[in-house]
Order: sequence, then structure tokens, then C-alpha cells
Amino acid sequence: MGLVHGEEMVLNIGPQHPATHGVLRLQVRTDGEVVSQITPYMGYLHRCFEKHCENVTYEQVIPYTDRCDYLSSMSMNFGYVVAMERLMDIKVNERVEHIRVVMAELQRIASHLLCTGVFGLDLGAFTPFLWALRDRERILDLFEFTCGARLLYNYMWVGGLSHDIPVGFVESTFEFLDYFEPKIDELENILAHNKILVERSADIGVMPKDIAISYGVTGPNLRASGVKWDLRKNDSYSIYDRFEFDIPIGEGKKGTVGDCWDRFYVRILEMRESVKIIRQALASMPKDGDVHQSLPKKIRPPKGSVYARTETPRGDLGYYIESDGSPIPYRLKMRSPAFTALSVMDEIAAGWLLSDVLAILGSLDIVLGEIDR
Amino acid sequence: MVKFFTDIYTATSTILGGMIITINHLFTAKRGIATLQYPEERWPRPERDIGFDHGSYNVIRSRLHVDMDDCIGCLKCERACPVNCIKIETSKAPERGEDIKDVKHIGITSNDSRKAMVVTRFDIDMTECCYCNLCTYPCPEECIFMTGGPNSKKHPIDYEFSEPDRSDLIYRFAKPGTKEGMEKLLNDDNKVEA
Amino acid sequence: MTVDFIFEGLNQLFPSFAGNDIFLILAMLLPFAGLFGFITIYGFGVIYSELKVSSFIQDKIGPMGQGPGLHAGKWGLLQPVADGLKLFFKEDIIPASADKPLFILAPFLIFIGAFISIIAVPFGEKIIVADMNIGIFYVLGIGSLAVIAVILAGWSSNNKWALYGGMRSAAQIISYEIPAGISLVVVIMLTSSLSMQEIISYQAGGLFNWVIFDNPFMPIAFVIYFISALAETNRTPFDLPESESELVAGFVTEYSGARYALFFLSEYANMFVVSAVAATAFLGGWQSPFSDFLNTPIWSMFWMISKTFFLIFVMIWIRWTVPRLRVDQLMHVCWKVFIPIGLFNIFGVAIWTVLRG
Amino acid sequence: MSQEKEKLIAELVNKGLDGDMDSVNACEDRVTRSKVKAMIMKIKKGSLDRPQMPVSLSDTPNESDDTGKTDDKTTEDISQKIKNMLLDNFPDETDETGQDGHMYVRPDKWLDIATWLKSESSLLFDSLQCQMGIDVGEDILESRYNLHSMVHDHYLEVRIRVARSNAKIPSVEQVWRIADWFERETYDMLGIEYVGHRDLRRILLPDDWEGWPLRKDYKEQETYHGIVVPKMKEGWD
Repeated sequence: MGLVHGEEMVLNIGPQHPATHGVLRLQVRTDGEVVSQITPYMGYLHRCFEKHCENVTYEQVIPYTDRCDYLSSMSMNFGYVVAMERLMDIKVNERVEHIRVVMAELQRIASHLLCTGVFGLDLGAFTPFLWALRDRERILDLFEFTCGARLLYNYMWVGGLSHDIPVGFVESTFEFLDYFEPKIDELENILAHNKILVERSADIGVMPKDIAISYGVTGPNLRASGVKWDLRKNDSYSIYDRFEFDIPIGEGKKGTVGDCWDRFYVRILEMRESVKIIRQALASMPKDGDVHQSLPKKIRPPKGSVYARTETPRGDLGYYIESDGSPIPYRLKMRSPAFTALSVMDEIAAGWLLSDVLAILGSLDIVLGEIDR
Repeated sequence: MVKFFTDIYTATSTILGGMIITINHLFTAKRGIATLQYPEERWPRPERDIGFDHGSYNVIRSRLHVDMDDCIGCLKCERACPVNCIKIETSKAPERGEDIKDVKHIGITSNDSRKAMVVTRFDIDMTECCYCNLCTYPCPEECIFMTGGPNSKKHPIDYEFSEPDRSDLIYRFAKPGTKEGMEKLLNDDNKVEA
Repeated sequence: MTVDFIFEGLNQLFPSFAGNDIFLILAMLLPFAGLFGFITIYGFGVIYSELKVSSFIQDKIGPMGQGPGLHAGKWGLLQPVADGLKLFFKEDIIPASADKPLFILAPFLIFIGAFISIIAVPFGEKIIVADMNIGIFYVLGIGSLAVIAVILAGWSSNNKWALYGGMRSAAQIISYEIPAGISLVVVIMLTSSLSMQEIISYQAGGLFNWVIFDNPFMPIAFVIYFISALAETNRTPFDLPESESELVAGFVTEYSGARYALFFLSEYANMFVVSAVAATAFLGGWQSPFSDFLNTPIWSMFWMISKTFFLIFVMIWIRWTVPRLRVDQLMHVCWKVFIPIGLFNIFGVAIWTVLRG
Repeated sequence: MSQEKEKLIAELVNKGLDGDMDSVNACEDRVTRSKVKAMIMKIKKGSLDRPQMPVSLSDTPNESDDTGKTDDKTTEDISQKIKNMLLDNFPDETDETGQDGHMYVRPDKWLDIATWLKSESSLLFDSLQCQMGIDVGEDILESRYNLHSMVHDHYLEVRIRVARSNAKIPSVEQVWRIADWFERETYDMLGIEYVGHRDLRRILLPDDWEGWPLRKDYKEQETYHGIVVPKMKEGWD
């Protein structure tokens, strides 16, 4: 469509803006409503995570990993712990593995709930956001019941867990799952198939497969573009290969494959898969087994390096740990999934209208704590 | 032309469907209340249908509290803290396990281990504490703990501890005057020997 | 006309001073004071109901006002009062680079636009401030005054977001006046009179004489009018001008304190006006649904207000359910959906009235 | 631990006991090597008896590379195959000194190696998993690339050593688009200059920040635009 070109205006969707999911500045060159170029500026939330890790011992790094992606800190712990156990060749017993899978999947549901709620909020639907938060509170109560904290847990330690799950935990989780399943359908009915939301998100911000891979996008954003890649299946760690669950990918029901709607809908389907995994994990969890069994007294990994990846709600989280044999890490690099998701923003969001740019940003589900580290 | 009408039909049907869901919430609001009237209903929230009561918590994350009579000054919590927000200074006690009257120092701890050091300064900077609970595990006497939850016998839950002035958030758990008392004591000993 | 009615009343009361100017001024000021009182009470009522309805929809119970000290009344009833007081005592900042006179003028302009259109709203047989013979036409005309105020607010606060909000809102209000006008033309074709009282008296005699049940085209016209009324008052599927998540707060970004309260109040006043017009034109104004029962003047006021409040409740209900439209979708819906259907409606009603004879 | 590891350890322990210590030291994986030595010590002290010699064992005791691979998938042959292909295509560029399944590559022709790695039909490394920079001391900076192929699902870690004084590495952001931001972050943190990058500037730190924080010899600046950088806390120490 022939655009009438007025002169360009530079607009700062500034570090302090309701729709930037944290402290991010999008410098946008717009001509009227049509956005021609986006340059994200980050670093407002940079807390020198990697420099800190070079001054604290391996046990003390765990509270720092919590604070990178504060919306799914259980998965951040899980990633670090898997990397460390692979470096130090520690094998944890069955009960710990099952508890870790249950906790990671509960955290995935909580994170996806918040993401779908906020995506609706970015498009103007206020109520589903509050319903999503209400359900998320139930999960946070379960975490609080186990490790005391609601958001930043420091729960998974290298070689085990900080606490075993309390007595009433399994029943409470089953109760939560039965309560939660009709709620997903309710969220889907009010948001996913709503014509206005479909109109606002179908065929918008389409991310084709090769761009996604070349930009290193992972997680639900990649699966929405039709690539069936999930670390829990393709490069399975912990005991994920024992559970049978399928990986939802975007089929372009309401538009083309890989558009905003697909990224949103894939997360809703993934929540259902996580509920399936939790049910199987809780069923097959061994009753006995001490969670402190293989906790090393003093963590001194042998000299060498490891790069291990786990599937967080936002994508592949990689920890590259280089140790020189001392109890303090020599170098720790965290490969953050939201970092790559934000890098694709300029590619897929240029040329759309201002409100679409924010819808695309919402569908990518980025968390600034993890990007800035 | 057909798309014109199907669009209208899907628009009206989905919006009406959504509105029916919201109106259900309006009428069943009493049962689904998720919020808490803060000044009256405080945390810990009354047992909701998730069914766990306050005492059976595994661990709690709230304000740190140190029970000075049991602290033997082993500095393990100071080393375990990832953000270095604990600072302890100790001085040698003249005899191991003896009470020292004028600095109110009790020689024997509750699980009767004898104290070799007198803790003259025990500061925790609550503005820096990241509530990770790593300091409570290594403590041999379990004298540093987070208030409430399983420890509510020792100290009731206290999560409303905001202060107008930030320097009030540096908690000084050492008994006041122990530092000067110990210095005076040391001077007296020196004078006696000299 | 209420002004003459009060003027004669005063003359009889004080025959010695009959006929001098003070009575005329007084006759004009009294309805103004009455309306202003009505607006503030209505404002508190609708803000409270929006708070409560949105809280119940979101599984909250909203402000309940327990606890010691200054709190929000028994069931949060004082919450609107608290909001109003807070806004009035807040310091209202005028940005240094703002265009000061226009910045100050905009909120008053938009409030005047909303306020004077209530003059034509009939509350009962006799209870109307000014029963003009061009009632509906007057209301539509005044409705477009808001456009000027919004552009003024957007431009004068010298802020990119405000400019965006102002431009979007101007386009939206102007383009949605056409479908609103078209759907009212259909009503006027039936009642063949522009005056509000005559439209309502045409719908006398029970529920099935209302315009909405008159012929199959009327419900379509009602829906089109209602949705474009939503757009004119910037309510949710169309609340692009002050969309929180995109434009920070649209044209009210730089406003604070009393000026913001005026914008806030005029939005609700506008809501009242459009739902009152909808109730008058389609739902039989102050006519009672039972043909000859309960139509004393007091009851007629009750019917009028309850119909309007029901429509306001539907507006609030939609606000907390539906996401927001994009600007070009907004234009698409108006020009490509509502106006064609509206024109088809006029054609249909014309054929219908001719056939029915 | 998987069976191969036990067999490998038993075989190395026997060789070690027969005095052939260099095969023990040549073993790839330092974890197994440390276990083997510990076992030999115990046997010498007599607190452990000698394991019998395992029968079938592949002749190249090459431990699977540790980049994110689980033990059961046999990856020894793949990473070895990749290394051999790399060696014969770019003989003077790559050298085999690396263990743990990664390759050391000289920086100057890295861009063509990268495009070759991506386009070679049997390799197809289409996704750059993670790129990180590290200061390995003695005036050497390393830039490490973890590559992964979605199609063949195999891994490779490429390391490039560069002197600290003139750290210049050709940028591969034409090959993998994500390298654009990864390299900007490594430049931001370690000061490795990526030649040919479209706009190499700091990504996380403010643009006018002096020094490269993740270098081991980094001293933080006293004030930044007048703000005192190391946090002073009164009444604390």
C-alpha cells in the first residue's frame, strides 16, 4: 500500500514504559504510526552477574541465578545445577530428580500464566491478566510451602535440594492440578479465540523458521515458528525421557505459522503438557530417598569446562562454567534465551504499526533481568 | 462478501462468549475471592483450600533474628552469606565457658557448649540481605534463624519491619556495651600484669 | 420550558417584584445548579459502580473500607469521594514547554461539551431543562465539541504520546459520529420529529411500542448506535486515545490533579449522555414498560435513569472483557462495516414504513 | 556411570599398574583420569584389589566431548569425524591440541571456516548456541563458540586464542545473525575487537564506561559522571 511519507520521528518507548516488561528502551523511528526501525537499548538492569560469580563460591552462586530470570527462578536453578552436576559427575537419587521435574514444570506453568496474562494486558484485556495472577498465586503458595520463598527460591542445590517436600505437598499439588485444568480452558476461551485479539495478533510479527534459527531464538518462540525443538525431548537431561508428553508447535490456525497468535497459543498448549508431566512425575515419585544424600561437603569441581542447556519457559538456558579446581568459579557465562528473543525484534517488528510493535514484544515474552544479567 | 458476514458473526459470538464468562465471575464473586483485606486479614493467610497450616511449613523466609546467648562467634554465617551482609567481631573470653557479669556474657549456650569467644559486634544489614537462608544452615547452635514459620516458637513472624531511616535497618544484635566492656577488661588485666 | 416555568413560578411567588431581570437570571441559574449537582452525584455513583463491577469480575471485592482510621466508607462508598478529593488536592503540574493557555483551556472545553448536552436529556414528562424541537440534532452537534478539546489537550502538552493520543482520538470521534448519526436518522424517520419528548411520546403504550421492537431493522440500528457511542466516549474496544499499555496515557499524559479529574469526570458525563440518548431513541425514554401502569412523573424519572444505568453497566462490563482494537482496524470497522449496514438500514426502514402504510 | 567409563577406567588402571603411565595421562577426560589415578593409589596401598582387564574396547580411548551430551549417545566418533574433516580442509588453520571435544582455530581465516561449517552438507552447523569470551591469563583472551546442528544434532566447540594487546577476531555475524549481539557483549565485557561487525559498541554497559569488566586485571573506575562507583556504606565498617 502506498504510504504517505511524512518526516520521520524518533520515539523512545523508554526505559520507564508500561509495555516493556522491565527496564528496556526501544528507540523507534516512526513515520506517523508505521514503525520503520527499532533499536533496543539494554543494560539498565545490568547487575554484573558474571562478575559476581567470579567472587563467590559455587554454593553462593545459586541465589544469584535466581535473580536473573525472576519469573522462573526454579528453572534457572535447575539449569545451573544440571551444569554443575555434569561438571562434577554427581548422580542424584530418584526422589530428587522427580521433585526437580515437578518444581520445574510448576514453575513453567506459573511463568506461562504470567506471560499469557500480560500479552492480553498489552492488547487491552485487563481481566484475564488478573485471573492468570490468581492461579499463579496458588503455585507460589506451593513453592512457599516447600522452600519458604514465593519468587526467588534458592531451592535446588548442587547435588540435591535444600529441603524435602513437606507432608501435604503431593495432595495439595493434585488438588491444584484438578482446580487448574478448567481454568486453562477459561483463559483460552476468553482470550485465545476472541476475535479482537485474533485480529490484533494473527499474521503480525511473523518469524519464519530460518530467521528464528539464525537468530538463535529458542523455546516457545521457536516452536511457534514450526520447529519441533524442545530440549526436554531432543537433548533430554534429568529424567524427562521417562515421561510421555508431546511438544505443541505453531500450525498457523488463525494466520501464518510463527505469528504473534501462535507464540501466544503455543504457551497455552504447553501449560496443558506441563500438567500432564506433573501428574506422571507425582505418580512415579519414590517415597524414600534423602534429598541431602549426594550434597558435596565442599564443592571443588575438577579443572575443566562444561556447557549444559536446559529448557526454561523462555527457551534454552545455557551455563558455560569454567572451573580451575578452586571453590570459586573461574568464569561463568549464562546464555540467556530472552537475550536472543529480543535480538530478533528489529527483524520481525519493522514495518508494523506502533501498537503491533508492542504486541510483538509482548508475544516474545522477554524478561529484562535475564537479558541484562 | 461471505467473509464480511463471517467476520461479523465470529466477532459477535466470541465477544458475547467472553462477556458470558465475565458475568459468571460477577455473580460467583463471593466464592472466588483471591484478594486479602490487608489491615484485617494478614499473612499467614487463613488456611485456604490448599490446606496447609502455618506450623507445618518446612522453612520460612522473613526477617533474620540472632539469639545472642547461643552465638559462639564461629563466623560460619558470615562466610556463608553470598552478599556479605553480616559482620561479626569477637574478642577472646578470659576463661572458656565462664559468665562475665559486666558485659552480660553467658558462658554456656542452650545446648551447653562452652563459649570461647565473646561476640562484641554482630551486625546484619537487612537492606543487603537477599533472604536466601544460606546463613542458617551452617550455624552449629541454630541461633541465627528467620522469624516465624517453624521457628515461630523462638520468634513470632514479623514481616512488617520497614523503617523511615535506612540506617535503622542495620540490626546490631550484640548486647550494647560489650565492646567497651571487653576493652576495659583487657586494660584491667594489662594493668594487673604491668 | 423549564426556564419559563421557573420564571412564572417566581413571578407568582413575589408579585411585587414580578417581571424584573433577577428572576430571569435566577430561572436560568437554578437548572444549572441542579444539573451540576446531578452530574457530581452521578459521577460518584458511576465511579463507585465501575470500581465494584470491575472488582467482582476480577474475583476481587474492591475497596471494602474496614479497619481503623481514614478509610473508604462502609462498602467502599467513600472511595470515589476520596479519589475526587485526592485529585483536587494534588498539585497539578503544567509542563514548562506546554502551550499554557491551550493546556488550561482543554479540560474545561471537554467538560463543557459533556455538560451542556445533558440539557436536552428528558428525565420525565415535564422534567427537562430545555425541550428543544431539535433535541437529538443538538446532542450530536455538541458531541463533536469533544474532538476540539482532545486535539487541544494532545497538542498543547508538547509530548509525543499526548500528540499520538490526540490525533487518534480526533480521527476516532469524528469518524464514529457518522454511524451514530445514521442509526439515529432511522429513528427520526419513524417518529418524524427531532424533539426528544416527541420521540418518547411516539413510543408510549408499553414495551412493544418501543422503537427497538418496531421493526426488524431497529435492533441492528441500536447495536450500531451503542457501539459507536462506545467509540465516541473512548471506551474499551476503542480506548486507543488513552490506552495505558501503548501510549502511556494518551492525551491525558501530562495532566494531573484537578485538570485530570475534569477529563475523568467528563468521560463519565459523556457516557451518561450517549446512553441517555440511546435510551430515549430506542428504549422508550421515560415510558414504563407496562402500558398504563407506573407512569407517574416520579416513576418516569426512575425508568429513564434505570435504562440509562443499565446501558452504562453494559459499557463497564464490556470494558473489563474485551481487548483493544488497533487504529486502522477501528477505521475499518467504522467505514467498511457500520456505515454500509447503517445505510442499508435506512433503505430497509424506508421500504418497511412505505409497505406498512 | 556408563559401562564404557568403567571399562575405560579398568583398562587404564591395569596399564598404569604395568608402569605405562603415559596412556593414563593421554586419557581425554580429566574426571576419569583423576579416578584412575585415585584407584591406582588405592591398589598400591592394597586397600583395593586389581580390576580384571576389560575384553572389548575401541582402540581410541576418546571420551565423548562434554558439551551437553549425555553418555548413552555415542558421540566419540562424530566429534572425531568433525575434527578430522576440519584438519584436512584447513590444515594450517586448526591444531588438535584441544581436549574435551573442542577445537583450537587460528583467528585469521575464521570467517571462511565458519561459513564452511555452516554450509558443509555433512556438518550443517546452523545454530550458534552460545558465544563467550574468557580471560585465560598470561596475556591470552579466548573467544569460544558452541555450535550445534539442528539437522544432524551434533555439537562442536571452537576456541580462538588471541593476545590481550591486540585482540582482533573476524566477526561471524554474517553467518549466524545472533553472533551480532553475542559478539557485542563479549566486546563489552572483555574488549575483544570483532573485525567486520556492523556496529560494534557496548551492549550492556554505558557507552563511555572505561575498562573491560571481565578481564582478570580489571580495576573499576572511582567515579562515573561524578557518581562514586564503589558503594560507600556509612556506619558499617
